[in-house]
Amino acid sequence: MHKTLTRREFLAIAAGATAATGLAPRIRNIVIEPFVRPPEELLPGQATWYASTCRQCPAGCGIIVRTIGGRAKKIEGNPLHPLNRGKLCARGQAGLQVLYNPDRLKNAVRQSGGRGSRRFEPLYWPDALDLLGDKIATISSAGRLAFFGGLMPSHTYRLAALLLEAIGAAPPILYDLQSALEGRSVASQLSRVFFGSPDLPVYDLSHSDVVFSFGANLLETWMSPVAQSFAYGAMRQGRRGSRGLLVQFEPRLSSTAASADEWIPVRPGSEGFVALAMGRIIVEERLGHVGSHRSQAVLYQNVDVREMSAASDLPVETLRRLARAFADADRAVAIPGGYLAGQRNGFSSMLAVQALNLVVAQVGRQGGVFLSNPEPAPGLKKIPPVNTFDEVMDLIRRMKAGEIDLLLIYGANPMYELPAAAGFADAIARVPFVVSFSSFIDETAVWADLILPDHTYLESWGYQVPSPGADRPVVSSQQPVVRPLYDTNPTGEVLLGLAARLGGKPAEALPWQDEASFLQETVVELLGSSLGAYDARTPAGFWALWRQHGGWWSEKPISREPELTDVAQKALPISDPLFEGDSQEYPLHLYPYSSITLTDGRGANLPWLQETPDPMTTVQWGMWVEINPNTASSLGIDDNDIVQVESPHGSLEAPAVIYAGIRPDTVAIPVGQGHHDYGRFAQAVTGSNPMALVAPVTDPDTGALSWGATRVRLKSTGRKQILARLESLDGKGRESLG
Amino acid sequence: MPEPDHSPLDTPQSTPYDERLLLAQRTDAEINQAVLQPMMQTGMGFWVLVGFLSLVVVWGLYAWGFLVYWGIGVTGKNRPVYWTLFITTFVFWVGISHAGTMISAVLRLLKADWRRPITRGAEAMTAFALMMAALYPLIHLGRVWKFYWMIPYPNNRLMWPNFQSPLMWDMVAIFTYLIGSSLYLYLALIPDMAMGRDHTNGWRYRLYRALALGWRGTEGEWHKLHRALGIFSVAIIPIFLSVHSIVSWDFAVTIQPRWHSTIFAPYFVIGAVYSGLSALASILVVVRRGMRLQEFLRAEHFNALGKLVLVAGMAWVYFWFAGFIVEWYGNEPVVRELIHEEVAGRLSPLFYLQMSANLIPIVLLVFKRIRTTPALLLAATLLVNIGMFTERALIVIGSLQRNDLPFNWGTYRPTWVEISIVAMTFAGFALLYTLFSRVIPFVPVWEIKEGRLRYTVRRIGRLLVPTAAEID
Amino acid sequence: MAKDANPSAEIHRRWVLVVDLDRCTGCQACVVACHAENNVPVVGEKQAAYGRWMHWIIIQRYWEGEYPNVKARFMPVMCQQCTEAPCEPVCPVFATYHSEEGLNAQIYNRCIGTRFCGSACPYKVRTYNWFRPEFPEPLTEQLNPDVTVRTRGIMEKCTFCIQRIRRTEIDSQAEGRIPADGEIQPACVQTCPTNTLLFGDLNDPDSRASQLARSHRSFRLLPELGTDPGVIYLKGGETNA
Amino acid sequence: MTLMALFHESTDTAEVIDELHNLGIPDHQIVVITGVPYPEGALGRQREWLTLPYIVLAGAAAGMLFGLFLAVITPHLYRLDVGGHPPVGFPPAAVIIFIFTMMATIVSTFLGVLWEMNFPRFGPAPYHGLVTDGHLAVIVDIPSQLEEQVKQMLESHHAHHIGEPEWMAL
Amino acid sequence: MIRRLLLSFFILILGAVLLTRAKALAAPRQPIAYNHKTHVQAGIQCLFCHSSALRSDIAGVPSVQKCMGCHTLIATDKQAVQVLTGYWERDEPIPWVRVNWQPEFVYFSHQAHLLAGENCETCHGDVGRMTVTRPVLKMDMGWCLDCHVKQPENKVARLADCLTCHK
Repeated sequence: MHKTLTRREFLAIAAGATAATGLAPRIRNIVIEPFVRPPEELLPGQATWYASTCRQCPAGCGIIVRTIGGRAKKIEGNPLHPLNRGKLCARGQAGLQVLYNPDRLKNAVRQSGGRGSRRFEPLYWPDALDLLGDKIATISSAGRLAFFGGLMPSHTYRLAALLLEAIGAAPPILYDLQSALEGRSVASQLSRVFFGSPDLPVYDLSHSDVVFSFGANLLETWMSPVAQSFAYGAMRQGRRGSRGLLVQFEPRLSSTAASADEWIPVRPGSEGFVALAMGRIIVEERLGHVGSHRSQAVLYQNVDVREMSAASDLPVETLRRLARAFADADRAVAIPGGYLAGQRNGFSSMLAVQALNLVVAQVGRQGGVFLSNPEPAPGLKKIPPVNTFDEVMDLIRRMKAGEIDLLLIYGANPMYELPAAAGFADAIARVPFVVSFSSFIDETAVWADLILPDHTYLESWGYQVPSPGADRPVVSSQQPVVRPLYDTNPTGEVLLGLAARLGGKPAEALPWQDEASFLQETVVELLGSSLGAYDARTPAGFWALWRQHGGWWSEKPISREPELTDVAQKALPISDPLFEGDSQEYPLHLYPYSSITLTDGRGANLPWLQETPDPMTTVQWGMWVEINPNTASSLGIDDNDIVQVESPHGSLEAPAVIYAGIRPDTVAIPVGQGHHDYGRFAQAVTGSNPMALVAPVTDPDTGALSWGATRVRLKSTGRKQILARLESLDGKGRESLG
Repeated sequence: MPEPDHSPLDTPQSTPYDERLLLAQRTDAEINQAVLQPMMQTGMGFWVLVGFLSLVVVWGLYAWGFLVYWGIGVTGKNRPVYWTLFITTFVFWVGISHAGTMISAVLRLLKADWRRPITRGAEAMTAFALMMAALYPLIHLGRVWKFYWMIPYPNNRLMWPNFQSPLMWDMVAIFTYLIGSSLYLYLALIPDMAMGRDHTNGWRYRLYRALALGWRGTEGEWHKLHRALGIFSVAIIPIFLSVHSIVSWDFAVTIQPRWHSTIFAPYFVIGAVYSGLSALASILVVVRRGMRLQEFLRAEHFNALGKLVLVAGMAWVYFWFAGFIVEWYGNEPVVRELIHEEVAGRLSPLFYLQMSANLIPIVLLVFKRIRTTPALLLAATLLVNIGMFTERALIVIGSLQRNDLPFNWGTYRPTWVEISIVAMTFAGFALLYTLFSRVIPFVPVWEIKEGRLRYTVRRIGRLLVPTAAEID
Repeated sequence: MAKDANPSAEIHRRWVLVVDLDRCTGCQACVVACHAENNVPVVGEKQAAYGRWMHWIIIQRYWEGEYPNVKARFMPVMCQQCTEAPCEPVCPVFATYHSEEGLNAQIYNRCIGTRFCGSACPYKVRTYNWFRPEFPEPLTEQLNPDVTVRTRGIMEKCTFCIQRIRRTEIDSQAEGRIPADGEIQPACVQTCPTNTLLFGDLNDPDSRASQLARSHRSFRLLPELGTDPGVIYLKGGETNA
Repeated sequence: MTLMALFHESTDTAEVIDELHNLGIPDHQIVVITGVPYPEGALGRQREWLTLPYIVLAGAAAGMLFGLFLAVITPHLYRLDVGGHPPVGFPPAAVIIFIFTMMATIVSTFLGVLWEMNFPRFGPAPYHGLVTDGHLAVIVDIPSQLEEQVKQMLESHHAHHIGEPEWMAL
Repeated sequence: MIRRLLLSFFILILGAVLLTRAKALAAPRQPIAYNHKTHVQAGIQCLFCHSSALRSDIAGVPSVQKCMGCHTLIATDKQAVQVLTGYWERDEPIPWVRVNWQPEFVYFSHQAHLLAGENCETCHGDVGRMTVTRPVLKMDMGWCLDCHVKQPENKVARLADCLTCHK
């Protein structure tokens, strides 16, 4: 052997062996690093659960977060929480990707290349605060400072409000697209008029036998979808031997309508008429078995059923059938919201629908309508109802007129969420200094001089008084479940820091040295409350329980009976819908609806939500126009054809989805896509924002945005775009081949 | 290079009988040279061909590397079309491989003498086609680096392959068939290697000498060789039947509509024979010209081969129809859907291509003139294989596009990777065959000589009739 | 702890998932929950459009009728965990087999990616890793340590959240008891807002699952195939008796 | 001593062999080498007994046993149930056993025949290059006193290249 | 020539095999020359430091704090302990190198095994006698199964089930 094989050769071969088997002669080193100081309650390799609050939408569901080795791994519903009872929706589940999003801002930044340059330079937090502090100190009058808020947790709002008050500025203007699409402001004004309180109504689905939902997507995104879905499940199969009925009045077959037993494709803007006609029929024909209807007759004195039926193109028989079904039920409830609130006659329509509950005496009755509970303690305020669009327009006017020197934006993305025609883009350009608190570089943050990124909700303290909330007083608590990933700063802290810098009144108004102490102080107000599901002797003990439970809520349901105002004595108003755009030129109604995954576009930067298919069209990662088959064929449009949608105020292009469940005179577009900024995942999608089409018109009664009152026309571009559908188009619309 | 001949070959009628015994006037030495010479002299064209084929192969290997590195995603596969061109081509190659044994084993048993000059060509085809086929089970694996888990070897995990899986049957069956056909090829080759050894020098001498294993040609050796070949031809026939049956069971044992069929095994086997024989005919026509073997591969061979193809073709039609009629009457929803897709739907171009490409040759081959005109025979048989490839594509890819839940239907577009890899195997096959034809005597010299021994020309009335001696 | 401190060892379970179609609203919560729990990768628009999405559970939507009398119905479809699973016998390396608890198991690191099971599955609920999964930093932090991250060339599918079953069993074993009915919840069941999904032991006659399985509304998907699925659907639109 | 002679004609060869027999030279001292297989007995020699068939049968049996092991034993070494099938089902077992039987048959045939011919054998052996050109060679061991006689006999039967066989490395 | 090839092939395989074995059971280089032997002889139980073994999948490596619990006073003159103190003062975690490990597709729970009555030595060998800790067993699937199939009848089916250890 030594003859045939020299030593060098041997080594060569041996080396070959190591290479061949991938075993370079280095020791394997998988490093395990123990804690220096182990946090209590943490066991290596064992999951620790922290209770907190979901902030993906205003509903404020309770969550528990599974963390392992200090990293959040899974979000689940908080089983103790009376609102969502351990359940969670798609958006809530996706919360992890807000925390771990690769496009998060990692520290405070200033736009070095000037606004819109998208060139950012990191900023040392104290400097950032000084900068902002000086700005506030130097504005000539507090009136020249505006705070634009969107989805705000209650405590942040409270701190902001206190600070603004202290420096004599106006309270935050609240507006976000989701609320507009839900018709929140209309709903709360309805409550004010109807029940004499701005608190939103809660509908007791789980106990009702017949639910008439007028435009409210209560199983998707409307108000508190998880709670409503939970109740829906109970309504369907929760009670032995009986099964609740759901009828959806909506121009489009939403997934709520798909879950309903009957879908009434009512003409846009005429939902109110349907309600009025039904009410009239009930009182006329003395349908049902509850109460005497004479008292209500006055409501419908000048309602003519034929007119109504003509206006809503629903045959009188249908109306009568529905009216009977509604009246005959032991417990029926009618729910107004969503699309009809987005009409220029939205308020009167909502009123008409709410009146139905009155007619069948379901106000404040099991299975009927209640009012959401007020905050359980003076300190724990729920944030006031969102502002109307008119107020927003007024702000925009002032910005344009150069009456605003400093604009603070928190939790809102007005550049994206307002109708393009509202002119926020030019308005913001006129404001000398804009500060955004967004954790992401969204369309609005791009126009800010300074971005002070907030913690994501899994990293921060806080509380949320859910609105409309559950069947009992609830406060959801929020606590950090992980150490902050980056050098971000909770806005609450920033506000406290500002107050300290400004000194004087602000400093007195906001005396707390940090958020936690502020919260502890506030929360303790609940200590010793008779209602509580738990109580403690000491504030410290209460604080611990408050964090463990993920909030505070009353042990038993407390349903708050609304007392009626004199609205019940007057005839209900009948107002015709008005539409933007000539019906000849623009033959179709536009229905921009809130996507079940992306809501108003907030979810667009989360890959999970982008990949999740839309339940009805089964489209993932995309945006589209839903067209009725007949309309489509008359225009020569086929699936995946890119069509141009034009309104008097703008136009956009999107692939068509031939959609059996929509009125021939209506086209629907999901909101949420078409981001120019807001991270790689949001920008990856070729889509556009339907708000480009929407006319900035309002309902004269409420001043709310009439986002459903725009007419459009379609044009085929001859180009195609293959949408990523779950469903195979070859097998489309065929369950069994039989 | 020989001059092209599109004129029909002289058919037995038109020529005196001694022409069929042309070899009779040759000495063994001359026959040896006639076979060896073409192997020695390789023209420019040959090297161009080899170069081109090698290029395609190299490109294909690159594509395979690309596939392994990035993942199966670089092919056009998707859900639910999990199997596509790779499996199609796999089935195709296994099919091609069936002609070899068909010719050499079956015909040897039947003592069909016309087989003699073409047996080796056929066996070589079998071996190479199988080598190509054997690549696909590896290529289509998602994690090819774990392929050895399919090999039954003792291991501390106590884990053995799942012998209930048709893929395992596949693997062993193909392996067996590959071994069988290569050994068969080699065994019959030994005496010719000795011949080559005696008439060459240089590397060829060394090669032939090694392969001849010291063959001298003593009576005993001949005798044993005959016995071995006899056993082989009996043993290999059940293998060749089982192999394609098993391939068909890859599909038939699932409950995928259109795959789940009892007739699949025989249907696949006959299809294999059909395409295999056609491929053999095409190859013979080409090689005959490429290597100037006009003397050995003569009219009667193509004539007889053509007849075989014809018969196989008709049998194929029969089996296809037997399957189709049942599916058509059964009228099960998905199957109905698939049939509609083929007859009138998106698959119809492929379907009609398949049917015409499989039926037209049958009509053509009825005519002796076509059977015996190389160019026409080539055209007809190539058509058959286009048809058979399409048929496999329709069975594998077409069926997978539909299933019991319309929501899950799908479509498929091939990518450059798949096409390159498929092309690689075709080029690889051609390359192996080309090189083989230059190294190994393409016609089995000793068998021809043996055949020559048995014939005399006997006069019956006005005719001279070749007569075979009744010896074994 | 005593050596035989495994009370659940003797019990012979058959895990089933009950899907009450009358409750399902197609809200997709289960889909995202599954992604989060099982490290299911996101493939992006281009791949998804080519049918390469990897959801373990999808909500199929079927149309009935024409406008205006059109209805749409939802049908969550995940691995049916067939007892007579067509996907199992065809795997050459036993990467998929039937566990004694009635689960159609998929052992990722044993899979060599022949995709035979995918072709054999009549429900087409198996998904394949066509490429390496991508988790741009720091999205890797969200990965569940109890579930393998599958690399390219591996077939995967719904496992009824085997890791959650295992976890609950070990924890209850530590407390020397057997998991109660409904204590084990796959991620989709846990999150389902309408309680459409329910998980339980079919062999336990008293479990909610087996009770519902006996309901007149219950049916299985593609029963004619005789696969005896472990997913039991309850017909919609009917009152429960 | 050993003589080698080449012939053109098989008939001559046959006669020569008979003559040699008459001269009392036993069969096993005569070797006939041909480039073409001549039918049995064409050269008037009885044929020897072959063990090949038995080798093949033995091989087949071994293969069958191996197949049995794989199809019937291994599933029990690590019991995994698939598709509600029993660990060992007849159809798959049949396929596997069959194939391995056939594989072994083929391989043992090949090896068997090589063994019978005790190949490979490259060493020098009496041989002539003309054999593959159609000549028949007869190699015969004879007692030296018969040499002249045999040579004449061979010539009388148109033999050529008569003489000591050259030992060629094969 | 042929001999040479065969030889190199043989060496290749041999080298590969040896390296695998060697590497599988090699003692990794640790940031601190920690000595199990002395600690065990001092009468410290495994579970004192690897405290979560009974309650969690992972046995866990003690926190620096825990180490300092004793070593603020004990053996402070030892060089290794000074290194430890260094980490503590710099408030840094100690980058220990894994000794025994399972691939990421394997689910292994210390808790489950201890509850089933196994003890540390079964798998980790007599660590109490090791000055430098090294793996004593090649913890591969065969080894796991070996023990699992030896368990009481009624448990084997479950313990030999792939899903018990594969995740």
